[in-house]
Formats: sequence, structure tokens, C-alpha cells
Amino acid sequence: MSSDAIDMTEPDGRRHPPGDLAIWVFILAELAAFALLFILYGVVRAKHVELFNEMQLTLDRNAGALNTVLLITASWCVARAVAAIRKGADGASARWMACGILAGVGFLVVKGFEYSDKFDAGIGLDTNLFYMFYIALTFFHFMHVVLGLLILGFLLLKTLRGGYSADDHLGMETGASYWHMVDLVWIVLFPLVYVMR
Amino acid sequence: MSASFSTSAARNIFFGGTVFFVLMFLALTYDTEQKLPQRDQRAQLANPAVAAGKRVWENNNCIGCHTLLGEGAYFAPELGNVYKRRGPDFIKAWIKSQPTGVPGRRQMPNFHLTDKELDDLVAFLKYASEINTANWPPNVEG
Amino acid sequence: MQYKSQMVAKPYFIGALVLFVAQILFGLIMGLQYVVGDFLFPHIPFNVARMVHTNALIVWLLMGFMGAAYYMVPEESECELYSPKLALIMFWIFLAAAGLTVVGYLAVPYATLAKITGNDLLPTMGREFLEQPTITKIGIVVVALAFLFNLSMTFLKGRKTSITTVMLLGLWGLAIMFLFSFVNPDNLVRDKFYWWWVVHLWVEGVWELILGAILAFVLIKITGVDREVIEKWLYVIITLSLITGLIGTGHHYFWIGTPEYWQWLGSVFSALEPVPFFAMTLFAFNMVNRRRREHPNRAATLWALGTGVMSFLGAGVWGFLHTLSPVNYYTHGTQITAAHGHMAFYGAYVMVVLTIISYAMPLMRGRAANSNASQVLEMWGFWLMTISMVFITLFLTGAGILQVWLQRVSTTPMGFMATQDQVALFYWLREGTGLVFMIGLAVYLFSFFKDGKSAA
Amino acid sequence: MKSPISGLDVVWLLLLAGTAYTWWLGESGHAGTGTMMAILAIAGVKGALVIRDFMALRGVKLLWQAAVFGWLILVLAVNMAAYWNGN
Repeated sequence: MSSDAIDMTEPDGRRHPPGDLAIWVFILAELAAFALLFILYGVVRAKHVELFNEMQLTLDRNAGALNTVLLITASWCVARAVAAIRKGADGASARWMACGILAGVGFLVVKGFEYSDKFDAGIGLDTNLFYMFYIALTFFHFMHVVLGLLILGFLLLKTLRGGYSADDHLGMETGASYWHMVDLVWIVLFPLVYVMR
Repeated sequence: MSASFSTSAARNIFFGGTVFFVLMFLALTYDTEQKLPQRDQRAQLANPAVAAGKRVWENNNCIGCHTLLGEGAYFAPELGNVYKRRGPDFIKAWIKSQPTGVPGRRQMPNFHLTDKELDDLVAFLKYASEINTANWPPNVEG
Repeated sequence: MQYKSQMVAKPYFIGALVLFVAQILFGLIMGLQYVVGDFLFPHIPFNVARMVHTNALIVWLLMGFMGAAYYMVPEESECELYSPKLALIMFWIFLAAAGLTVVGYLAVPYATLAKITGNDLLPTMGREFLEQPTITKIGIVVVALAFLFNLSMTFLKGRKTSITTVMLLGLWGLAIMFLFSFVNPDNLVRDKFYWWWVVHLWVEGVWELILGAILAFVLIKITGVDREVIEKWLYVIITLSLITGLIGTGHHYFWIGTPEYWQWLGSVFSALEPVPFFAMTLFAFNMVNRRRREHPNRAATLWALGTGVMSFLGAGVWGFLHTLSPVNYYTHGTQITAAHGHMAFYGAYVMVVLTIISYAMPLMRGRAANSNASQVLEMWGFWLMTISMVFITLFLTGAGILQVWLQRVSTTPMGFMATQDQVALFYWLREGTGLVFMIGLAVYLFSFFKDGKSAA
Repeated sequence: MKSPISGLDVVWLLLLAGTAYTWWLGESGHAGTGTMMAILAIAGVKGALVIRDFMALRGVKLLWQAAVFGWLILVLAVNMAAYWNGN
């Protein structure tokens, strides 16, 4: 990734993260909440290894992996959409954004099937410690995906109306940053909850 | 802060974030309401004495000195588990014998409760003592 | 002061300070009853003194918020208040209702009060902080609605700033959450669950919006820093408050019969609750350091900085101290809670109301700031009250730790009353510092009468 | 875009490969300390790629990079330590 790496590095003089700084304060706060949950997960798991290992087997790892692929893809599409708008290609940007949204919706659908399976089995927050964490973590994350998709939808509409350009796309960067945070959290969540034993 | 930190973005994030967490909190509230029947001994409310006892508890402002499940004033003993600590007869006799009048000691007023009110109050305290409080308090002393 | 109608704030501030004195007086009575149990018994039993202490606090803080809103909203909206007359009428109704309620508490036994105010028709009394007769609660709602109507009309016809937006959101939230004080199911668990929607969602929710807005307003005025900068901080702080504080309500749902997952969620989110308070401290100091002018009212600056520090200590640090469920299992309902309550209320809400009073009162009395002599006295009041509160908190924490040790952790737990005897020394120390607090309050109040006119 | 292949595409392929490997480790029933370290290492690399290239934190103020990379390292390190303690 040599030639286009310039796309992704900040233009000279830009020393702040992409997007509005306000979103970054929010991102850090959200990451802090997830960090506490992840840390507690590890600590509690260490005390109940057998329960966690046993319960982990009842999760649908394929669905989890598929969702990882979907979120990674969505994040990639959104990154391409931002790269496109930086070059002023708003048509391409809108197409990438739409693909990103599609992948995100796909995540919700897969997760929806996963949840309905679990809820039909009578599983809830108070089933046991593992499921407490499973539901708290994934549902909290699920809601973030919903919120992220709303933001992406808004970005898409604004792009289609010609609201962003090569000179003015701070809003898109702001929304994209939030979306990547949602992706980042899942990248940690999936191996931790679904795979590691 | 930098120019790329706009008030409008901060405001939108405030409104969006607030709505988001309100929804999360409401979802948790809904889930709690679904789970409560397993823990809150609501079957006992079929006995009208329990609700009547709660009125006696409230109308005499017991919470102004005591705690109930750890909430209230910290001037007098926890009463959420007093039924288990002392039993019904002691509770009634104790309330009737107040105040002790021992100089310098904390005093509880005499509330002139009728026998029915005492029975209702005991029914309420029994109900409170059987709520599943996740093993709180740590020991019977409250 | 730019608008005539801002003057309606004055009676609110004076009323607030009068009730503040009553609050502290009854606090001293209670403090003494902790060690001399039969003091004033049977004339003022502990529960009555406590009702006056806590309800006076709530009412005077509300009056302070209302005064602050009446002062701030016209100035921010750049137009006169919709109806100054309505504001004054509501003040007298509010004061009369508060006064009558206190008289009711003191004159007749609580059960009699419940009976004559018809509590059985709609039982809402006898729950901590919500002891007011139902009719008083309805009165509070009416006053709040008239107040909000008045301010919202002003807001709508004038300039809409972030500060007034946040302030009004906070005040509307305050009124709406108070409606849950009418929810009193027979089911004790549900009663407690929704009771916290008033108490927690007030002090760790919507009140923080009001706190942030007042602090932001005063900081704009005394530092001259760009409104743009301060408003961004304001939004960031209140966002952090609500995203931690809403699910943070869970730290009250550990042991009252609610599902046990609240122990995890409540611990995680409330562990983050110090963050907004820390941001507030940074905010206050940052803005004062970047000030573009030397405002003659140094006392107001001191109060604003004090709010930043003390709210972080009281609400942030002392809150965190016992918010994690494994710790709270032992500290729930002990003097640790009391310690946190005292410093958090003082550091966050008492101090922010005194900040706006310190800033606005001289202006309403026709001067930019009080004379140097008067400000020195006010700052003496600040230090006496603040340092006393730190020590009250430390002594209560000491009492709490010993109480937890003897009554909860020990393998041979002591009974409640036996434990209380063991910690009596801490209560004596607390009462002594309480007296110093009262002296500080007297010095503070005296500063209002100290030749303020020879001002700079 | 001159070249149809962007650096972002390479990152995407790397992320997919990492996911596939993690999935395979789970499917084949691997467990134990070595697997745990492999899984967390892959998660670390994937997270770092997302932070660096998608979130585009490469080259921004160190404080911001430290905060987000620090988050990733902290979460993974604590889970690794907890694993050693528990198993």
C-alpha cells in the first residue's frame, strides 16, 4: 500500500484526527465503556473458565465470523467513500457508502437471527455470567451499529444531494470515524467472546 | 481547541448520544420489569395487609431514621431484614414500648399504632425481608 | 445587568439563602442527636429534623436554579422575560408552600400531616426526599410548569444560545423526572426502582445540565473567553454526564431486588461517572487561565473554580469510592453514603448556586462587584465552609469505614447501635466541623451587608 | 483514482485473512495458551490496521494515537494476563 498511502495520511499541517474533534471525545468515552466491559469479561472469565468455555460452545461461531467479515467490509467501503470524496468523486463516494450501509444492515440481519435463536431458547441477561457478558457486550455493540448506520444513511443522503466535496467533507469524516470505532470494538469482541478458549 | 471542533457537531453528538443512552436505559428497564416477578415476592401483595403495612411505614416516615434495603437515614437500624433478625413479636413489642427514655440515648417516638396497624406493618416487613436482594446485607445485623 | 426583568432573580436568591440557613441549623440539630440521642426529643425527633434538612436543601437549590434561570435567560436571549409578574407570583407561592410544609413537619406528627393532606387518596409521602405532602408535590409541579412556561416563551422569542438550550433542557428534565414522585407502587422493588428515576436522574442526570449551563454562563462573563469555546466544552461535559449517568443509575440497583446484571452494568458505567466531573474541573481552570480580562469579582471566580474541584472530589472521587458492587456490598447504607452525599451536594450544587449568586447579586444591586472588604469576607466564607465540608466528609468516611468493619466485615458482627457507640468520636468531630461550617455561612451572609458600595 | 487497487484494499484483504485464520482456529478446536496468544495477536494486528488506516490515525497527534492504540493494547493485555491467571 505504497502509492495510495498518501490518501490516508493527513495532508500536511493537519495534526488532528479526521473529522470533528467532538466525535473523538465521544469515541474515547465509548471506548472507555467498552474497555471496562472487556476487562471485566477477562477477569470474570478467569474465575469461571469452565463455565465460559462450555457456554462459548453454544454460540454460533460462523455467524460471528460472517459478521466480522461484514463489518470489516463495511468499514473498508466507508474508508473508500471518504477517500473518494477527498478526490471530489462524489458519485463513487456515494456508491461506496451505499455498499458500506448494505454490509452494516447485513450485520444486523445476521445478528438478529442469532439473537432470535438465543431468545427463543430463553436466554437472557440473567441466564449466567457468560450470557450476561455476551448480551451486554453484543447488544450494546448492536445498538452502536444501529446508530452508526443512521449516521451513514445521513452521510449518504447528504452526499447524494452534493453536500460534500473535495474541499468540504469534514462531516463525512466525522461520521466515518464513529463507524470505524464500531468496527474496532467488534474486532476485539469477536475473538474474545466467540473464539478464545 | 482546533477549528475542526464545531459547536454544532458537539451539540448533535450530545443529542444523539443522549437519545441512544436513554433508549439503552429503557431497554434495560423493560428487561428488568420482565425479570422482577422472579425476585420481588409480588405474590405476597395479594395479602392486603402488605400494602396496608407499607402505608403505615410511609405515613410514619420510618425512612427518616431507618434504612430499608439500605436506603434511607443512617440513624437507626436497617429494617429490610428486621423480620429475620428479631421476629414478629419482638417488632410489635418494641414499637409499643417506645420511647425508652434512657437519658442520652437515641429515642424513637411512640406512634400509637393500633393492633391492626402493627400486624400490617409486620406483614410488610416480612414481605420486604423475603425480597431477593442478592444476599445483601452481608450479615443479619444489617 | 442588561435587562430589567432579570431583577426577579433577586427574591429567589434571597429565599434560597434563608432556606440554606434553616438547612444548616437543622443539620446541626441532627448532628448532635447522633451523639446526644435525646436532644430536643420529643419536640423535634430525628426524622423531622432530617426532613427539614434535606427538603430545605432541595427547595433552596431549586430556588437557586430558578433564580439563575431568571437571571440568565433574558440576558442570553437578549430580551425581557416573558412575564416578570408571573415569576414573582410563583416565587411567593413557592416560598409559602415550602414554609407551610416545614411548619407542617414541625407542628404535627407526620402521620397527622399525612392524614390532613389526604395522603390516602394518592399516597406519595414517606419516601426519602419525597416526604412532602401530595398537595405540596402538586404545588411544586404547578410552580415548575409556570416557571418553564415563562422561560420557554422568553427563549422562543429571543436569541437561542447553547447555554439557554442546555439550561432549559435541564429544567424541563427536572420537572418531567419529578413526575415519577407520584409513582408509588405497593411493590417495594418497583417503588424503589422508579424512586431513583427522580433522585438519581436528577442529581446525576438533568441537574448536571443545569450545573454545566450555570458554570458556563458565569465563566463566559468573568473570563471573557469566546462563547464558542465555552459552549463546546459545555456540550462535551454534559454528553459525558448523560452517557455515564443514565445507565450509571444501575449503581442503585444492586441490592433492592432488581436483577443481578445491574451489579455489572451499574459498576461499569458509574465507574466512568467521575470523567465528566474531571472534565468540568479542567474546564473551569482552563477557562480561568485563558481569561481575557480581570473581572473585579474575584469571589465569583473563586466559587466557580471551587465548584470544579469540589464537585470532582465529592461526586467523582467519593462516588467512585463505593460505586463498584463488591465494595458497595459492604458500604451500602452506611456513613460512607452520607459522606459522599454531603460533599457531592455541596461541591456540585450548593457551590454552583453560590457561584451564580456571587456573580449576579452585586450586579442586581447596581455594581460590577462588591468592595474589596466585602469580597474578602465572602472568600473567608468560601474557605470556612469548603474546608469544613472536607472535614465533615473525612470524619463521616472515618465513621463509615469503622462502621463497615465492625458491623459488616467482622466475623463476629456487632449490632447497629453497638457499632454507633463505637464511632461516636467521629460524630463529635463532625458536629464540631459543622459548627465551623455554620460560622462560615454566617461570615458569608455578613459579606452581603459589608459596605459593598465602595466598589471598584 | 489512478490505480484501481488502493492501500485500503490491501488492508481489507489483510483483515479478511486475519478473520479467516481466527475462525479456523476456533473451528478446528484449537485451545490453550499458544492459540490464545495467536488469537489476541491477530486481533491486535487487525485492530491496529483499522486504527491506522481506516480511522486514519497514522500521522496525527501522538496523544490521539496513544489513546486509541493504548486502548487496544490495554484491553488485549489485560485479557492475556487474565487468561494466564485463569487457565
